[in-house]
Amino acid sequence: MKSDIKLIDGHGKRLDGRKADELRKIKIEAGVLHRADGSCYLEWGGNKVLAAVYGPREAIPKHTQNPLKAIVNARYNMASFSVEDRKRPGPDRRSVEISKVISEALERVILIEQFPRTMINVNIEVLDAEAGTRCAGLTAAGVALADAGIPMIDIPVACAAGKIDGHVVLDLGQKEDNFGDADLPLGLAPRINEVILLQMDGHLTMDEFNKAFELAHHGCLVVSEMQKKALLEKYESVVQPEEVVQDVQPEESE
Amino acid sequence: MKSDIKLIDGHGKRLDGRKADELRKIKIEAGVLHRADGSCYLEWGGNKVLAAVYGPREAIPKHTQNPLKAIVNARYNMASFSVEDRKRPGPDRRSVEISKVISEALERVILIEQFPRTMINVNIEVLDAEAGTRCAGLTAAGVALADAGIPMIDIPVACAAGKIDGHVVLDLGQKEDNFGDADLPLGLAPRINEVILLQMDGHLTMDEFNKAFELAHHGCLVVSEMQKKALLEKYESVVQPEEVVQDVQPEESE
Amino acid sequence: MKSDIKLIDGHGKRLDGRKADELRKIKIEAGVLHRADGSCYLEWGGNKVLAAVYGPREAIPKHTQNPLKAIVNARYNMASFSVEDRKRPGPDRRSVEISKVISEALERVILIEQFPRTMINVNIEVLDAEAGTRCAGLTAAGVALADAGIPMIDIPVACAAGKIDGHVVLDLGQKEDNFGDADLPLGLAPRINEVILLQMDGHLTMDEFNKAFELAHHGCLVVSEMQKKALLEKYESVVQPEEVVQDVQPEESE
Amino acid sequence: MTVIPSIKSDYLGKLAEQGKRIDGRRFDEYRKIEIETHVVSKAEGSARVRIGNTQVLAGIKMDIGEPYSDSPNSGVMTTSAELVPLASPDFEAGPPGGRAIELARVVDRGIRESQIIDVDKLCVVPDEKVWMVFIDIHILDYDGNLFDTASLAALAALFSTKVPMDRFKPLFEKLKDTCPSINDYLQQHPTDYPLPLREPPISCTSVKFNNVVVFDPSLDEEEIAEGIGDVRSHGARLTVATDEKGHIRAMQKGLNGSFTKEEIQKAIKASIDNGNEIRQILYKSVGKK
Amino acid sequence: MTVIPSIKSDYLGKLAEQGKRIDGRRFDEYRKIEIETHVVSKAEGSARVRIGNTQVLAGIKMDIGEPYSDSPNSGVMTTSAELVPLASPDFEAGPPGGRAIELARVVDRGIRESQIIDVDKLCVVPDEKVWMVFIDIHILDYDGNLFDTASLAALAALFSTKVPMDRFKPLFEKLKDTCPSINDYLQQHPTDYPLPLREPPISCTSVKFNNVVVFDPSLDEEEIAEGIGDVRSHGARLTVATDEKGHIRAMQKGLNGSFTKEEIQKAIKASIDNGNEIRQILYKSVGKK
Amino acid sequence: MTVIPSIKSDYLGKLAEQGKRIDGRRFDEYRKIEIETHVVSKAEGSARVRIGNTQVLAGIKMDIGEPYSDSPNSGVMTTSAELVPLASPDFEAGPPGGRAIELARVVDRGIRESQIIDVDKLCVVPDEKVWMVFIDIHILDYDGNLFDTASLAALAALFSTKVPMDRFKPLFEKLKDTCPSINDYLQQHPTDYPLPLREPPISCTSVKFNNVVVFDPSLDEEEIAEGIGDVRSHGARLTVATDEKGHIRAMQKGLNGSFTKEEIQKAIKASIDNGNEIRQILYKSVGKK
Repeated sequence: MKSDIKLIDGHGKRLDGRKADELRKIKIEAGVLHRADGSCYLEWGGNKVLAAVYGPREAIPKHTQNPLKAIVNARYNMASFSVEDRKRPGPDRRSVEISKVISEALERVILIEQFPRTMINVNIEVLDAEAGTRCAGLTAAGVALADAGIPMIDIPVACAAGKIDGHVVLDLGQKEDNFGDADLPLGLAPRINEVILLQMDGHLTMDEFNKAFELAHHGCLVVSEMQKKALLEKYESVVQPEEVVQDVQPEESE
Repeated sequence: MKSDIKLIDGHGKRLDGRKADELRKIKIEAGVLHRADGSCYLEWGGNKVLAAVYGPREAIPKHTQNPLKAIVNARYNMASFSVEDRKRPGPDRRSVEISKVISEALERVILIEQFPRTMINVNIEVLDAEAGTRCAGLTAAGVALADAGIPMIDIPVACAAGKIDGHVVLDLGQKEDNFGDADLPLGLAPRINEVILLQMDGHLTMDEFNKAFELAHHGCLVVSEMQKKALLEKYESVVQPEEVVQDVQPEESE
Repeated sequence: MKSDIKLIDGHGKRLDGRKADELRKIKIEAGVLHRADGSCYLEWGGNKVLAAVYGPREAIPKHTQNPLKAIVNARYNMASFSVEDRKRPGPDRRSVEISKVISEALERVILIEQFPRTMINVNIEVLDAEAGTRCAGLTAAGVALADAGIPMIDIPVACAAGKIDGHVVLDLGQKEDNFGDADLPLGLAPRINEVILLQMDGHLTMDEFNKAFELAHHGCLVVSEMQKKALLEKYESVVQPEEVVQDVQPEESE
Repeated sequence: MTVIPSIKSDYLGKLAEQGKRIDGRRFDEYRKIEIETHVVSKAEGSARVRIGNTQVLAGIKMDIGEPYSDSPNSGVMTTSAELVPLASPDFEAGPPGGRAIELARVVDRGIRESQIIDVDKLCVVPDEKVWMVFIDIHILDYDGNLFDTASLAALAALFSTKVPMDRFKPLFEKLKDTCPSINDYLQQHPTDYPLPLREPPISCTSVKFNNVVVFDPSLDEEEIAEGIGDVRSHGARLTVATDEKGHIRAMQKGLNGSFTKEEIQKAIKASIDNGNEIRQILYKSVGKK
Repeated sequence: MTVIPSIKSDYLGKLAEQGKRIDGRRFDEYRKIEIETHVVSKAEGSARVRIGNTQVLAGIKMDIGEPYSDSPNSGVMTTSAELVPLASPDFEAGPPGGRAIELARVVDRGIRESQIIDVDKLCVVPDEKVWMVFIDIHILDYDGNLFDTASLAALAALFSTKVPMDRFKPLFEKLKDTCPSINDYLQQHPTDYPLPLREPPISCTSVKFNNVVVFDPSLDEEEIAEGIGDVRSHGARLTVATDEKGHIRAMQKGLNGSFTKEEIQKAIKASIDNGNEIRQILYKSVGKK
Repeated sequence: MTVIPSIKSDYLGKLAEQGKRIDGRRFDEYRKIEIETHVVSKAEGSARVRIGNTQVLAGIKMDIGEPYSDSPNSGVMTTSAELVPLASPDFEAGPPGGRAIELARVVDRGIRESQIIDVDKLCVVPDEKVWMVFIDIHILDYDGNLFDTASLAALAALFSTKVPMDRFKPLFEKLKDTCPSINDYLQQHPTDYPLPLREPPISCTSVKFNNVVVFDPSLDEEEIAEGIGDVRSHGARLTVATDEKGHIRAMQKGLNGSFTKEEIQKAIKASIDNGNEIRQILYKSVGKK
């Protein structure tokens, strides 16, 4: 859908005042739910996302059990009231696809071979949606998994870049997504520096792709630090302050 | 939905000529189906209801089995042609809820701990509907369970009271239900005198509630006698007349 | 639905130029799919049908297993684009019924007692539809089963006769089916000469029925020869020519 | 499915070879048939039919809807069947399976293809509004031969049906604004009137087992024909609907056995004879002739 | 369902007999109630309610639709509840089961039967177009007493709801051609305005186990009442919605136990008292009174 | 899923380390591609595409429907994929699962986002009636690389599609009364005409296993990448659609492995090269250029 809206002005300023390489405002909170084994609340621009992890526990129904590893069931779900026109409850084709690519991305980082015959359920609820929910969801899932103490090689993180009015920019907002030229959501395992989620819609030259990839990659690293900070804050809130310093410093130096 | 219909006249007479504390005409017949383990046909005003009991038999699927007790699956179903505008076949939200509250009411009276790992299926079909089908259904289920010889602490029974034009009355008819002020269906275990089903919609003061409760409770006791009579008639029709007198008298004296 | 269309002219010639006892053009090819254990592609007039056989293999879910015999799951499915107005994907009531009668017909000829606890899946896809798809489907299934090497007492075959403008004719085309008087699809086990599928819609006198039955029976025998020829050609294409002659001659003399 | 002990199966098989049935009936003889109409007051028409212990309730509801584009002046009919778990421990709740769908479709074809309902007389506003007739089959008690019991219940219910002019008066009033041509229809039909029907074909079903063909099978006989627990059995079922002139109006073969041509011809003839008797029972119950 | 070790169950039971609860509350005392509104910007109204650790989010969406034929000038409301697996390991993804449906219907009746929403004021074009109000209940964290938390979240969300006149401007413009009478409505409502509401009844829930009745049950207490793992247990649940005048507006008994008349009367009285307190918390959070 | 014996998996892995594939292809080499159009006469367009033993049939049906409110003058397209059990013992009947949905959505985006179909030319009556294009993907034989085979089949089918003016004549005649503006459209398009299309991007898929990336994976290679039976395996899949100018139009990474940036860049380049070759095969088969 095209329109006459000008998405970026002569000074490289975007509709919401951001610069090309600027993220929307992000807030991450770990351990927000009582019942879940691990959880995360994340606000990313106008997106509000909750993630909750349950498991590992015995996989049911039994025929889904894998004798060699855990299965990871990520379930991305949008609340009926999270979008402009009310969404019917239950999964649609879009959420089934997103659940699949997020599950696959998480399987890359979780040490699934440590928990044969089990399942790890990762529930992602989008409460308020404003472009970029799959990146927000994967990022929240990463924090919730760490909060649940699930062993991982890396805390997964995601961020998108895209193209608007011919310019490559970081982290598209709603109108940029609706009326822009391309969107490139990128999921990263930051420590091993490998791509665990990648999709692209629109129109990019090779050069634009390289630039967008760099931007999104950079975005991932910035968000990754926020993830660690949120986990640290949760940790600090439950243990003695002096202990925290000792335990967490080495983690940060990585 | 409100209307100008006058539901009760100056002499306390209702649309169908009944007094405030008068039940609609009720007819109960036990053992009417060949295939079922126990069954009951019940007419209550314009309601026509069939109930059939199967079991106890091994619960399927297996994972539903409870090693300590039987599970009771009541299924309340309205025939497509039982209402003014044809109902789509299959369960709707209303029938799912009614099935649930009836199942729970029946579990209170059946000696479920005597039949671990089994299920007892109670099928209630509403063939003709005219207000009060859940009470008619629970009442018919009670007779069908007794006809099937399922051990119970009590034969469950139900009856509603309500409020029309500001008057508390027994056993609402169709128009009284549509245009009345409140409906209070009550399910009773009459021997232990405890409430096993209770719902209320509308508007009642505490005094009105007490009056309505008394009326419905009284209605339950009246219908309970009809249940026993129907079972007695079924019994008489299959055994020798002289035996009947001996066997059934003690039952009646309770 | 009636119309003014004249389906047969004074010389007994039908809309597409066929005589009363003439089949549409039929083309049968065996072993057309790589993945399936046996397969068949069949064109019958404007119908295009693919059949693929998988099995016998362990029946799942387990509770469907029969300890004494194989279960035969025929699945008749129409592609969305096979009909004038796009069909919604997935089974409708018509395809469920056709799947059932074809499954039952196949169970008659397959030596199901040789493969207890297994299932034999027969998938019939209608890619292009022009009246008579159930006969085309059963005929293709017969070839695919033989191609898969499933032991059978007979290769099943089917052909319809019908009545148009008061005349009994063989193998109705689309308009003959829409505007004709009766359709009689017949499935045959040709060697034992018994009827394994029979349906009839419309209006036939006893005499007309006898005549239609004879025509359809005759059609079955003609198509049966084409089935054997198609299997022979597949066989010839994979073995030495001299061997073929020896092996297949006795089969043909039956 | 209930498994009949093989001893019972063998016994019925042996009886059959001697030309006998366990309840003493002849091979082509029906159990007692009872028809009761107007059993559901909310329905436009209804009937409860018993054949032996098998009991089926059919109800008819009508509504105003839009015609199909290829028959703009004809009413529409739909048949559904529910094998509710009330009727048998083998019936499960849930959406209709293959068995319920085959039953509904065979009953439906018996009515549709024979054009029993005169759908051309169910047009309210040409091209726009027609009557829709919903035939709902509810199995209450299952002791064999659902096809015939359900077909007969549907017929009896149709014969008891009144087109509900009074119930739809508010809708008709509303339609007067947008479809003035409705006035013709309303003048012709000022009040409820009987559903316009033609002569009904009657369905008669037989099953084959141990090389005999028996009509109106009981549940025991059906289970033998279905080969429950017996791997060698190849039973078969045949339903034939015939009209007053002895013409064939619909046929359906079922189960995993087969018939010879001669068996089919014999079954057609017996269906005509039984059909004539059953038609009289139907006519009597609905006050026709 | 999580199985509470029977040792815990016994412990809670014994405490109850001594008139105590594990968290020190009185039998009729609620956990801390927190209400936050306007939590979802895409919704017309929203609220997050916490009762203890239980947390429910309710969102309101509105749309223009057609009225029911028997109330042509009234808006339409619908309530749905999802027990999403986020909130509990015992909740499964998939279409709502009996539990979610009962919850949605009890919340719905509490609002519908008490006529909290003044649906007569939600008519846009008489006979043609009305507002549809969708109440969606999303359980976020489950630690008992869903009925009260969900009902309260629905109420708070309704009180925070603005009728989205601006969002629907394009549709209204289009409707002007076909329904000129819409102009009256548009003149009265030039911009977003609060959803027209009446005074709300408040739902209060108690469960009975070991012959005591406790209000605002925690998950542990609910599981004992549900008799998880205990065959003899017959716990029962009672929800009573009462209004400012102390009148009863809705009741629902649940679980496989029973109540005496006296227990019910006592529960109604405690519901009125608790309801008055909760109503004040609600009013304060939504800036009413 | 079929479990490949680990001996085969090991063998393919070892071959890969030596730069070889079991069928002798280079890592970036496709199997033989065959395209046949006009294979289904009832469809508006159709094509059967074979890549090696994998075989996919795509059919196009068109209908007249209403536009979306946010694009009132544009046609509508929908893509569905069925993994029918005909094509593989691992495909199950039933509603589409995650795999079929991902396939349909990736094919759909490749067409939709590249704006291959000129939907602005599919408006019949502005604001009211537009053409709906249904792309249905039917997998017939599954031996790996469904994404490319299905995308190519969809493209070839679109290029063979004629807008069915003649078939819809009766509907158009009817619409003349209510939408006189349809006459413009009918004058411009008196008879069937080719679906208006732009230049098509081509999808090329590779999988990574044992640290090599191979294009057009066979089923064996896909199963190794999916890590069937091998816990340590983390294979990955990448689909890249590129256009004639070498621009990227869509990407989709799949499976539970990962790629480095360099691997992705290399895959894009190989996709452009392969895409150009495949585009020529497509053009030849549909008689373009």
